[in-house]
Amino acid sequence: MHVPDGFLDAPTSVATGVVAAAGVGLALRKARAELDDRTAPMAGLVATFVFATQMLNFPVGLGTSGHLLGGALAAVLVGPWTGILSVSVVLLVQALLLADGGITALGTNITLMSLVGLVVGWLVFRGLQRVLPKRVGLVPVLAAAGAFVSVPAAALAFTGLYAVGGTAPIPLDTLAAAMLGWHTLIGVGEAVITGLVVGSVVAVRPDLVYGARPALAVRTLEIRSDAGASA
Amino acid sequence: MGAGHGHKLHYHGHSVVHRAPAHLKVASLLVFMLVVVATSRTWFPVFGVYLALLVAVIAASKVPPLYIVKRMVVEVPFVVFALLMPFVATGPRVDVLGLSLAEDGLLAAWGLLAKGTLGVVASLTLAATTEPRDLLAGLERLRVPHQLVQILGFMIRYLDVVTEEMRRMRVARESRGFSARSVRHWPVVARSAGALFIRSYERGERVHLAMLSRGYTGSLTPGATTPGATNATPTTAAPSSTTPGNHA
Amino acid sequence: MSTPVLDVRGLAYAYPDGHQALFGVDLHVHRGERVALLGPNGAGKTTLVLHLNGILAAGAGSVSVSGLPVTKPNVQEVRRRVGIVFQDPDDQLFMPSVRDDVAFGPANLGLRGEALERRVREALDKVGMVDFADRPPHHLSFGQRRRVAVATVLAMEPEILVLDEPSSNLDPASRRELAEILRGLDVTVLMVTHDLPYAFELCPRSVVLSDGVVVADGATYDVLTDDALMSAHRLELPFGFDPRTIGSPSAG
Amino acid sequence: MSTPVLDVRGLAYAYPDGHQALFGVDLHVHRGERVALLGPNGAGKTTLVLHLNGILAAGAGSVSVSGLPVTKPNVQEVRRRVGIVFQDPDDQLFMPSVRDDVAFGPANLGLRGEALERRVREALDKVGMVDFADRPPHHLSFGQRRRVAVATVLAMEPEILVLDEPSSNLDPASRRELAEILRGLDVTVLMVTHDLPYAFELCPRSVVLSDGVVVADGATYDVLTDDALMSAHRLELPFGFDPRTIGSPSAG
Ligand SMILES: Nc1ncnc2c1ncn2[C@@H]1O[C@H](COP(=O)(O)OP(=O)(O)OP(=O)(O)O)[C@@H](O)[C@H]1O
Ligand SMILES: Nc1ncnc2c1ncn2[C@@H]1O[C@H](COP(=O)(O)OP(=O)(O)OP(=O)(O)O)[C@@H](O)[C@H]1O
Ligand SMILES: [Mg+2]
Ligand SMILES: [Mg+2]
Repeated sequence: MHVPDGFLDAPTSVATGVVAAAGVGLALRKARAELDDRTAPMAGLVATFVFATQMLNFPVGLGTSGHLLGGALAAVLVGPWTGILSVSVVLLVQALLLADGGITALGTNITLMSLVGLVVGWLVFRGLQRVLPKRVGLVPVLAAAGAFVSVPAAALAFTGLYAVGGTAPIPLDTLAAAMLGWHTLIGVGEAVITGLVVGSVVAVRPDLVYGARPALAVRTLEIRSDAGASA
Repeated sequence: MGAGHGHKLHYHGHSVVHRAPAHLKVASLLVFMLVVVATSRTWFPVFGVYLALLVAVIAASKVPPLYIVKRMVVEVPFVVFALLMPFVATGPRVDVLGLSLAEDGLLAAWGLLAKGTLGVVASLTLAATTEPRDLLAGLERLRVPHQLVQILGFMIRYLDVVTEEMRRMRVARESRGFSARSVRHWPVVARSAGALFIRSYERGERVHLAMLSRGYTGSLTPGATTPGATNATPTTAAPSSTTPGNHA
Repeated sequence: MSTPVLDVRGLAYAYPDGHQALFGVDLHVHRGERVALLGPNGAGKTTLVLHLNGILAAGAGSVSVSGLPVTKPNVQEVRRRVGIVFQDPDDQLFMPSVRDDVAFGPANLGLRGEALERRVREALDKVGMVDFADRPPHHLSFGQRRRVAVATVLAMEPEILVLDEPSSNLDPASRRELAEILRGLDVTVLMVTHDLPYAFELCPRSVVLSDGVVVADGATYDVLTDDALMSAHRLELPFGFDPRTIGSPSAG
Repeated sequence: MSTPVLDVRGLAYAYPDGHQALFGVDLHVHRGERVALLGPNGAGKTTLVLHLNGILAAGAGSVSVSGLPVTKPNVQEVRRRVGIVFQDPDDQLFMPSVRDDVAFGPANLGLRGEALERRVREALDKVGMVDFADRPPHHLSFGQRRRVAVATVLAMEPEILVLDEPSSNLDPASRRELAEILRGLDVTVLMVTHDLPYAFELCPRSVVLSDGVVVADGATYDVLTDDALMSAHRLELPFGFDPRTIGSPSAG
C-alpha cells in the first residue's frame, strides 16, 4: 500500500507528514532507552527483514500494491518505539532507492505502515499477553495474532485517508471493500510469517525478543570449585 | 563481508551526477518532487519540461536509459490502479473508442501516472548514481536524526550480511544434493530461513562487537566512521592493487 | 592405470572481480588414493577444491569425476560422488539443529525413516558429537562446528572425500580420531592442509600448488625432504618435527 | 608479585540460550608473560577470551585488566589495552578494503594522516599483506584473511594481545613469522591454541581449560609431559613430536 507521489492531495499529505514527524519524534525520544550497543544492530537487522518481506509485492485489484507490512514483527522483536524507527527507515530507503512510495508521500506511508499498522499490531499483542498466561511458547502465537489484525487496520486507515484527500473520485464503498478483503488475506500471510520468524528466534535466542522478556525466567549459574569434578 | 561495493540498484560510474554530494542529490530530489506534486495536473506542457529535465540528468549520468526503464516495474501495481480509474470513477462520462469512461477519472489517471512516474524515475536516478554509503553520509548532513542514520547504517550492512549468509547456505545445500526446483522444496527453504535470521544477526553482532573491540564508539562525529562507511581512512598513494602471481 | 576418479586438466579460473587464481592445473587422483594438497596461503587450493563438485565452473580446462565431466547436466550426479568439507564450517552448516543438518544430505539422496536416523547417528558418533544433536550448529564452538561439518559429509558416504583444512581448530585428540576415520574408510581422499606432519601421517602422496599451478607431485616423504622446493613455496617443517628421523608411516 | 595485567576470578558465564560454558575460572597473567591457553573443543576458551575486553559480560565473578575492572564505564579503556584476534577472521573484517580495515582501529584511537598510514603499512608488512591493501577482505583466501585479522590488531599496538587460534589456516612459513612477531613484541600474550608444538615453542607457561574450569596451570614443558593430565583432557602430542627429546626452547 505504498502511496506514490501525487496520490493524495496536498493538505492531506502535509497533515500526514505532521503526524508522521510527531510519531517518529516521540519514538526517537522513547527509543533512547531501548537503543544501545546491542539493540542498534538488532534494529538494523529487523529493518533488513522488514525490507525483505515488503519486497514480496503483488498487485491488488483496486488498491495500490499489496504486500506484507512487517510492523508487528518489528514491534515484537525490538519493542514498539524502536520498531517504529526501523520501519520508518525501511520506508525512507524504499522511497529513495526503490521508488516504492513517493518521497512527498513519505509522511503518509509512515503514518499508515509504521504508526497505524505497527501500533495496532503491538497493542493486540500486548493486550493478549496481559490476559493470557506468561509463557514463552505463546509469544509467537500472540505475535501472529497481532500481525493478522495489523494489516486490515492499516488498510482501513488508508481508505480513510483516501476519503479525505483522494485525487480521483472513486466510490468509497468499493474501495473499502476491496482493500479490506484483500488485506484480510494478506493478514493471514503476515500472521504466518511473523509467527514463524518470532518462533524460530524465541526457540534459540529468547533474549533477543523484546516481547518475550516479561516471560523469561532468570537463570542461576553453577560454580564448580572442585576442578576434579569436571573431568 | 561487511560493506560490499554498491548494491544491485547502483550503476557504477564516475559522471558528474555520480560525483555530486549525496545530500545535494537527496535535497534536489525532494524539492523537485514537491514542485511536481504541487503542479496542477491540467498544465500539460509543464510536465513535458519536468520530463526533459530528468532525461537531461540521466543523460549526464551516463546510466543507460534501459537500466532505469527495467527498474520501473515497481510502478506496475500502481499503473493498473490508474488505468482502472476511468472505469470506476463517478461523474460525467465520455466515449473513447466505444468505452464509456469517467471524465474525472481520466484526468485523475493522467495526473497519477504523470506525477507518479516522474517520482519513480527521479528516485531511480538517485539510486543508480549514489552508493548507499554516500547516501548515509548525505542523510547525516541533512540532519536526519542520529538514531535513524544508525539503524540505516546497520540495515545497509545487514543487507550484505544476509545476502552473504544466504549465498553460503545455498552453496551448502546444493553441495549436498539439493536444489529448490519446485514448490515441494519450499519447506526446506522455509526451515533454513529461521536459521538465516539468527545466523545473520549473530554474525552481524559479532562483527559489531569486533568494531567496538577496536575502539569504535558508535558516534558519528565528523571524521569518525559510520557502520559500513568510512571517511576516516586515508587515501594513501601506495601502489594500487597488485596481485601476486607472475603468470600472464 | 585405470581412469582417474579425479581428473583435472589445464584448469584455469578467474574470480568475478577479475582476480585469476588458477593458471592451468593438472591433477589426477586414482581410486583409493589419499593425496595431500599443500601450498602457501592464497595458492589456489580452495579454488581448486570448489571446482571438484561444480561450485565454481572452470574458466578453461576441464574437470572429470570417474570419467564424468563436471558440467551442468552432470552436476547432481557429481555431487553425489564428491563430498566436500569446506574450510569454513559456517559455509557448511545451515539448518536449525545439528541433527537436521547431518540428515539433510542423506535425505536428499532418498534415505528416510530408520535408515536415515541410523546414518545420522553413526556420522555424529564418529565425530563424537552425538550429545549435541539437538543444539543449533551456530551455537557451537568453532571446533565443534568443524566436527559437525565433517559429519554432514560422512553421512552422505561419498566415493570421493575432499577436505579443506579439516584439522584446523580441532583439538589434538579429534585430529587423531579424524585421521583414524579417514584411514578406516574405503574412499578416495584429497586433503588440503597446512599441517605437514598430519599430511605425512595420513597421505602417501602430496601435491604442491603454488601461485595457481602444480609445482610438485610425488611421495609425501620426498616432497617434505626436498628443501629447495619447500622453501621456495613457504613450506617448512614445524619445530621439533623431522620426517627423516621417523620413516614413512603412511604407506600402511 | 605485581598486580596481574589480566586477573580473572571465579568467572562463570551462560550463553543466552541457557547453555553454561564457564563454571568459575581463575586466571592471572603478569606483565610480559606469554601464556598458552589449551583445552579440548568446547572447553570454553573462546568464551573466556570474549570476557577479556568486555564483549561478554561476566555472569558471576570478575575480570580486571591492569587493575581496571571490566565493567561498562571502563570498557572503552579496556579495549584500548586488550587487542583480540578472533578465532574466525570473518568476524573481524568488515571494511571494504584491507587498508581501511587495518586503519579502522588506529583511526578510532585518534591517529590521522601520515602517522596512520605508517601504522597501517607496518602492520600489513609484518604479516606480508602489503600487496593486498586495496583488495576487499572478503575476496581473500582464508589464510590471507587470518593474516589481515592479525594485522588489524597489531596496528592498534595493544598492551595485551589475546589470540584465539592464530596459527590455524596459516601456511607453515606464516606460522613461524607470526611466532617471530610475537616474540619480538614487548607485550603480554595470551594465546589459545590446539597446536601444542607451537605453544611449546612460544609460551613458557600453559593453562589448561576443560569443561569450563581451569584444570592445570604451569610450565608448558610440565603440562605437555604430564600424560595423565593430557589424556584426561583430549590433549595429545602430535605424531613425531616429543618435548622430552627437544628440551625447553621457549624460556628464551
Ligand atoms: N571470492 C574471491 N574473489 C576474488 N579473489 C579471490 C576470492 N577468493 C580467493 N581469491 C583469491 O584467489 C587466490 C587463491 O585463493 P584460495 O582461497 O584458493 O587460496 P588457498 O590456497 O585456499 O589459500 P589458504 O591456504 O589461505 O586457504 C588468492 O590470491 C585469493 O586472494
Ligand atoms: N553462541 C553460543 N550459544 C550457546 N552456546 C555456545 C555458544 N558458543 C559456544 N557455546 C558453547 O559453549 C561451550 C564453550 O564454547 P567455546 O566456544 O568457548 O569453546 P572453545 O574452548 O573455544 O572450543 P574450540 O576449541 O572448539 O574453539 C561449548 O560447549 C559450546 O557449545
Ligand atoms: Mg583455502
Ligand atoms: Mg574457540
